[in-house]
Amino acid sequence: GDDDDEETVSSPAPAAEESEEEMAEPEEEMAETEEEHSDDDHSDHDHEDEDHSDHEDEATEEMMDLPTVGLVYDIGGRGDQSFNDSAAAGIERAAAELGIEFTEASPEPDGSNREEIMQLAASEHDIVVGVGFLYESAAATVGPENPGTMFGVVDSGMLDFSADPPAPYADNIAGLVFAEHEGSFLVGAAAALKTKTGTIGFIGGVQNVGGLIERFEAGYNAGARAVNPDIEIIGDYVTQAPDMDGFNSPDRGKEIALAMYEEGADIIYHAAGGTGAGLFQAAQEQTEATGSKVWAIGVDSDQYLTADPGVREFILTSMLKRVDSSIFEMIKSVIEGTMVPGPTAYDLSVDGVGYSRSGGYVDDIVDQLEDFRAKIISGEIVVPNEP
Amino acid sequence: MSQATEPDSESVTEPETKPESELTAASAIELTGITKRFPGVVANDNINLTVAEGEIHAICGENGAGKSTLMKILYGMQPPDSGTIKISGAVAELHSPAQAIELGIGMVHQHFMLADQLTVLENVILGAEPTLSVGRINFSAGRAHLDEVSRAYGLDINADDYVEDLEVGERQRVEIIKVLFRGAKILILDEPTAVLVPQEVDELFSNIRELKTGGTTILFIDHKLDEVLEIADTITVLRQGRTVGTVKPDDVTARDLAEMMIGSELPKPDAGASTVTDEVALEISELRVLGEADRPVVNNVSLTVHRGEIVGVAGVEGNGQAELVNAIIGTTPSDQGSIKMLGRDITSASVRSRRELGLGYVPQDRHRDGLLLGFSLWENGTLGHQTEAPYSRGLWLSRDGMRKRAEQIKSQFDVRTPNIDLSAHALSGGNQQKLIVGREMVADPTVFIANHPTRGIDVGAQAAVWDHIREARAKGLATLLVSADLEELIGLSDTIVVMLRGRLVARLDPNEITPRDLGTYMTGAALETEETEETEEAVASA
Amino acid sequence: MLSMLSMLNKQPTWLRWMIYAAIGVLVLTVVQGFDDTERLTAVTSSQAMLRWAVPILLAGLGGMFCERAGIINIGLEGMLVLGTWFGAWGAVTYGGWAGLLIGMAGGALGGLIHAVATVTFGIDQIISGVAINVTAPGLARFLSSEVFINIEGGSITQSPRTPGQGKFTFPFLAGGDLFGCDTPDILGWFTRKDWFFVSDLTGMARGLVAQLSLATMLAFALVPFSAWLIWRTRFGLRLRICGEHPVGGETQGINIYLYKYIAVIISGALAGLGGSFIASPELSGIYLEGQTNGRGFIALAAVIIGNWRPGGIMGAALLFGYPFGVGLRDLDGSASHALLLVNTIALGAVIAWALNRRRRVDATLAAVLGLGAALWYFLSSTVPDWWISILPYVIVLVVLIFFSQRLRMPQAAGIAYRKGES
Amino acid sequence: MNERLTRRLILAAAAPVSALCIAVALSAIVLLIAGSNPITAYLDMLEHGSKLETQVDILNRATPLYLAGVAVAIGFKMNLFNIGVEGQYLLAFIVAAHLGAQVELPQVLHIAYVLVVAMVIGGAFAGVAGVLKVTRGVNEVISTIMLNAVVISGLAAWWIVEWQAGGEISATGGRVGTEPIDESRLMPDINSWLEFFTREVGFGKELTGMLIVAVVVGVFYHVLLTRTVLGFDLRSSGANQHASHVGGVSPKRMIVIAIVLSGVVAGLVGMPELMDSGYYPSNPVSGLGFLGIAVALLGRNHPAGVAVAAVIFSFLDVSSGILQVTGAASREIVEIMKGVIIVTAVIAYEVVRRIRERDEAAAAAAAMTNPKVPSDNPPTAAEVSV
Ligand SMILES: Nc1ncnc2c1ncn2[C@@H]1O[C@H](COP(=O)(O)OP(=O)(O)OP(=O)(O)O)[C@@H](O)[C@H]1O
Ligand SMILES: Nc1ncnc2c1ncn2[C@@H]1O[C@H](COP(=O)(O)OP(=O)(O)OP(=O)(O)O)[C@@H](O)[C@H]1O
Ligand SMILES: [Mg+2]
Ligand SMILES: [Mg+2]
Repeated sequence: GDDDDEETVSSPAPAAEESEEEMAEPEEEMAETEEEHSDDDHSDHDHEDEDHSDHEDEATEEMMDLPTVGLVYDIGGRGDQSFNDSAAAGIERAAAELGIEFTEASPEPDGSNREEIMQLAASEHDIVVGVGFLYESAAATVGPENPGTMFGVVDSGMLDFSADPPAPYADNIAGLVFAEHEGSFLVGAAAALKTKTGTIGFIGGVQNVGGLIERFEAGYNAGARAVNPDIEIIGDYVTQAPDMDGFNSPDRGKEIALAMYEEGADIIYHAAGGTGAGLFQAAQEQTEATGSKVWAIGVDSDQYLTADPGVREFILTSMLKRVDSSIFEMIKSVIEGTMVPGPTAYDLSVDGVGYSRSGGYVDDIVDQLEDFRAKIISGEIVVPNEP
Repeated sequence: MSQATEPDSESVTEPETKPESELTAASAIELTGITKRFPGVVANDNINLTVAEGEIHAICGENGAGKSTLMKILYGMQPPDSGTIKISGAVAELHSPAQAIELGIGMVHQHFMLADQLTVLENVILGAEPTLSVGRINFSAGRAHLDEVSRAYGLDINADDYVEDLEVGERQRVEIIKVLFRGAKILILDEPTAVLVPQEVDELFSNIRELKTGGTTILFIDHKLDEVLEIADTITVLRQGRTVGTVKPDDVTARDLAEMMIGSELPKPDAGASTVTDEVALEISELRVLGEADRPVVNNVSLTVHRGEIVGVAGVEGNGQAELVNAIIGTTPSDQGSIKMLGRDITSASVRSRRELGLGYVPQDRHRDGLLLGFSLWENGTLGHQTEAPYSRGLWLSRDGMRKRAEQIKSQFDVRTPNIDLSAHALSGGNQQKLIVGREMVADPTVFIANHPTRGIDVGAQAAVWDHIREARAKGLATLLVSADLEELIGLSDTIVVMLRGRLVARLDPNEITPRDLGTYMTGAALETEETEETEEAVASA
Repeated sequence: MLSMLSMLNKQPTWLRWMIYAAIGVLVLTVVQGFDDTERLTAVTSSQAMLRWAVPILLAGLGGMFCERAGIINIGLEGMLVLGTWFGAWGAVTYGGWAGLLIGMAGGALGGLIHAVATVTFGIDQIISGVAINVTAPGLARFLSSEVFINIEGGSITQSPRTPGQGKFTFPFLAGGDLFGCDTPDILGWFTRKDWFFVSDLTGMARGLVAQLSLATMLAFALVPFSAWLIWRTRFGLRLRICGEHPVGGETQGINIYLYKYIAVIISGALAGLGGSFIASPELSGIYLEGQTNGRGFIALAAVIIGNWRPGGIMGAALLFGYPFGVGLRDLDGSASHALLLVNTIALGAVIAWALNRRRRVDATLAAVLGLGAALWYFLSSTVPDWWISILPYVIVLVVLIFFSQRLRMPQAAGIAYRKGES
Repeated sequence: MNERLTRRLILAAAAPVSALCIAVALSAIVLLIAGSNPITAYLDMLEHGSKLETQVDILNRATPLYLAGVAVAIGFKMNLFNIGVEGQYLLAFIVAAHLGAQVELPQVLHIAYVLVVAMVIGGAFAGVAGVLKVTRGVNEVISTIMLNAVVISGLAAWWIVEWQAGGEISATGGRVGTEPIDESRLMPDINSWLEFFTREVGFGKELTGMLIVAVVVGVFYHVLLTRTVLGFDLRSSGANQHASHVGGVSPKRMIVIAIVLSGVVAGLVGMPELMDSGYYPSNPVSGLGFLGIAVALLGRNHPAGVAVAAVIFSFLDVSSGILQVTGAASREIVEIMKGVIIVTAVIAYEVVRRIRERDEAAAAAAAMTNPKVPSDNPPTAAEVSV
């Protein structure tokens, strides 16, 4: 039972591409975790139930019995082959399996109208999911104004730190947070296990955006060092906040990656969004130029499946961040009346993060990786979330 | 490369009814019923003009008579509203200069059409470039042809100089070479003498005669009547867009021509009795101004202007007059020496403080230095005096004061405009100039710098400007008059100084000098013949 | 020293610049020794310099053609964006070379719009350029939503991977093939010797001739070609008159509108080529929204620093590309730290130049800046990341501070021209 | 009314009206191509725009746009192209946020203090470009582009780390930035001003108090330009530097004054965000400086025109939300509409300008041929229409 279970979790294909049979399993699995989860936060539970029934009454006036969902993306919207697309996969799975209806929207390129589109979505829908922590302040404002609507924000705990102790902003706002450092730990370990040169690299998109990308780096470094304390890790960021070009510069990503490969790194992990395309290309070019194979590690979704076919063979693994599952679960919890305000952590233990096995390049080290996984879940290993 | 007229074109000439002209040769140009309207003006009104092959045909008329417009039509730059053009007998539909050039027409424009940052050669060959394969310019062929042309007509020029380094006379030569380079059979010269000194005019005329000998037909625009009488074979006079008549120079006097042009005699500048006082208003001593590459463009100039005096500054353009004026008004810093106004040292004062002290200025280029073309007339009437009453109080503008002053300028200086809210670019050149003179005069200046104050304006406006300067002089205004119009200089000035290569080289009495003599001083010819000591003396006394 | 300089001045221009370049490499060699880095003169550094210079060079050449014809082109950035989109689409659909062509066509479309607005309608050139910059990203996104979304691997923000144009290694110099036979890698041989300076020089030179992408070669070949076109041909002369004195050109029978149109369209096409280069595997390998990163504006600066001359623009593009490329590859910050000392030395040269011309203000300014850089260099062992990011911009700014007054813009640039209104 | 005045009024209205119509029509075509129904889309936009809450959104967005537009316009008035508003406002924003959190003053004083800091920083930083231009001849377009990079990738990137608020906030992701200024010291919203005229504003929308500051800036700009000697100097120097210099106005002084004033206003652009959130986040709303250029151009640098342009842009931005939510059209259409509006407006203004110039020339020429024309006697229709 155990082995089986873990097998499916550690290499799940993205929901959008899953066939019917494959889909069934993770769903069952997720249902379990959700139960555990609800137990943890039992105190808030009753509260939530009341709210939820209110909302259902309203909802029935407008539509049949299922809620409608407004998904508001981060800048750029659907089609980034990463974060936003993962969210899209989640909502589509919810539509397919739960039968909900949804609309999508994305803000202006300068991100100036997040609050407005969230409000609009709220006035049209029963559930609103904001993709990206930048929706935190928008949800904190819009949420209390729309008590009949349930809100979820990806990547933000939705806790008000000005309260003492910090408390959820409102009863109808949930935060979906991920333990990226834990997932990164595993791919870091994989890199350390697979490296031939003893040198690996990390490319972050933008530094100092709320310590977000640093969390990936911290986990990755810890994972690699857990395997080999003397391992050489070259880390670099493309830009520093407030210059957000770092998520959008495959050209710069490639240049940095090439430099790292030349410095002797043979595996590079990126947490840089669209910039990652440059890393994959650099891996291909470097391999072709020198004849010795170098690797890249993807992020967020299983990039072996989303990247261009030409570079797939260089993608060792990807750090999975199951935005899709989290959104699916959040919607499901609303329907079931079990939504929890404040942060819900999607960590290794609930397969909110993980690593992919597509391509089969890490099959030989799965045992070691699973071992680390177990230790992290059990608490034996505590992964740092700051470098 | 050169588009000579068709060899058989002469034979094509149809025997047509030729109105006033008694032709001896086939007509090179025949314009019939040319009409051209601009908003509010009929620039050319049913003009008929016939020019015989190989003659020098002068066109006269006061400013705005429609001369340039007619020539631009002939050159294809502006389409006529109606009328036909025949070149060598064949009807020509001209939509662009390219077509006119193809028919063997060349034109030297009233204003220079030269690119400063290109070489003489590049300017000349443009549009008729001798080329090798794939559009490569054959520069050596071009240079050879240019040299040939310049030698043939005695137009001395260095093909590889940049135009920005040339003097006015040289530029004029480049303009003519440009046309000759293409082997034009018909040459239009629009006021080519405006910027030349008499000696240069002589040289130009000998070139023109030579061209005529070579069989070129020449259309020559000028309103200096003695020049016209000297060079032309036939003269056509335009007035308000209409042909007044066509005459032979031998049959008329300058006075006749003037009457044809304006219906009355041409006004002459005349200063009247001297009003010079002993009070020094402007005192310049040992002034030096540096130009590009730290070259002194004004060198050791000392000059005094008394109240009630008009000091004329003569000089070929580019000899430092502009810089001297700029140094006096304060837009160019002076390197050495001092400038004093009413005893106050203003050498390093700001333009504004000089103006507040009572410095009035009429610039040479009214569009560049005199006006805010897109602004209303009442705002233009304020420019330069905005810190003074009644235009403003402290930091605040007084729109009332501004408008009242503008109305005053309008009526007192006869600025012809329907209202003072019009923008300045709507006015004609002469009215713009009257506005500027008025603006400076109503402020009651103590020192007045008039830089070519009547350039390019019609006789009526010219006479008005002269009157205003004279009136102010009588009231004790000290005036420094810089002009290229030697009649004007001699007529108005109490004293004339001559500037050459940045120095004052002569001080002359206007009552005893002719324009021609003045020209010899301006070109430096007089200095070569005269004794050096004499010159030194003259400078010392200046 | 001075006699050496005057001797230098007697050499032909190309040789003089070669000597300057060698002196530059010597400085880099010496300086990098102190910081224990080899990045400054690495083969890969000169390759990176080229890569990063190309889009700026191309857009800059585009800007030059436009301004030489009297039209200011603030819209270069928008035309670059169009180039990235069309270039990527063309490359994905029809292959690498077609991508360059289609990218050029896309940029030329932007140029055409600019030409219609400024030449035909006489609209303020800045306004038209800004409008193009505002519209181009929206259009690109709109097109993506119509086209890329339906291609596998594409989405509303990005295209699938683009194919490239191939690479070339010079025979003998860098050991490329000649008719299928291997040739000796002469520069490589020197480089491997690790001789002081010589190996650095050959290493940098080798970077310019080994594994050179054909698109890069094309871009640099456009420099002498543009110079030839501008200075030596009938077309060039007529184009220049449009920027210097259009009315004068008109009176000599030149169809000014035609040449202005051609120039602005060429300008767009070159910017479009630059854009497709950004989307080509040399740099990004995909179209990605926002990937031009403001290079169009840098190109505007390059036009000015390059004094509206192709060679100058190339120099400006390299001046920007070098610190940018090196900065990106400088993972530990040591190379950027060393560049501080290079800057100090360069400012020292400026001081010498200024004193020689008795320009005391310039000398003082250079001394202050140089001293600042030197102090920073000696008081620190590494530089912060943000400094690496802005170094190229700072260098451009400093160059402008010293040499702006020597620049000369086409006289009629920016002024609307209307036929027959003289 | 006399004929001439009527014609002038028609001309004045012709440009914006025709531009708007053409832009609407062109956008409809684009919408059709994209497979959307333009009527539905426009109706959605209008219906949405007519709601009070939406109007609050529009004004909130228009406020920084307007400030940016005025900042750019001040430069344009002096013939300066200040592309650096972007860098100026971001720098002013971060410094004002940091210094604002260092002290605790009574609310009104605190607000004033923060605004003054922002204006001083914006002005000083813009002044760098001005000084470089007048002393070293550095083209301000290029220097401000470079200085933008220096701020965005350099100074702000450095200081956001130096001045970062306590770590516990960042640990869960989300809010990171400078130390927040306490809400009691920030500018309050002015919903009550609005509610006085209508009903209560819902959905927690807050009309930014900076709107008042923006209005004050607009009035100040207008009065400065049209009623003061300095304004006359600025405008004349911008229109014709040579003539103005001869008239006693030093172009160099005007360049520095204009660009500093531009920077002072630019410094305020980030203030609506600061007054709302109280801190400088790691990803502040950016790009306002560039949008400001478009807004200034569309508004023809006129204080009221810029306001209209800011509201139009803001309306379009806000509409992008409703179009997506109702599914009437995609967001891209809004960007295309912006471009189309700029181009058509500019062409329309140019055409009208030419007609007006021709009218004026005709009037002047009429006065020439008949000097007895009294000033208030309008030319006949025959003279005017050509
Ligand atoms: N390019 C132009 N566009 C429109 N109108 C023009 C243009 N050039 C001249 N005008 C009009 O022609 C009239 C006279 O202009 P111009 O300066 O050529 O007159 P002018 O003949 O030199 O007059 P004056 O005799 O007063 O010097 C003015 O009313 C002006 O509005
Ligand atoms: N482009 C134009 N637009 C409007 N009016 C014009 C234009 N060009 C000339 N005019 C008008 O046509 C009339 C004739 O002008 P033109 O330039 O032909 O005079 P001109 O005889 O050459 O005068 P000048 O001696 O000053 O050169 C003038 O009144 C002028 O106002
Ligand atoms: Mg005239
Ligand atoms: Mg004329």
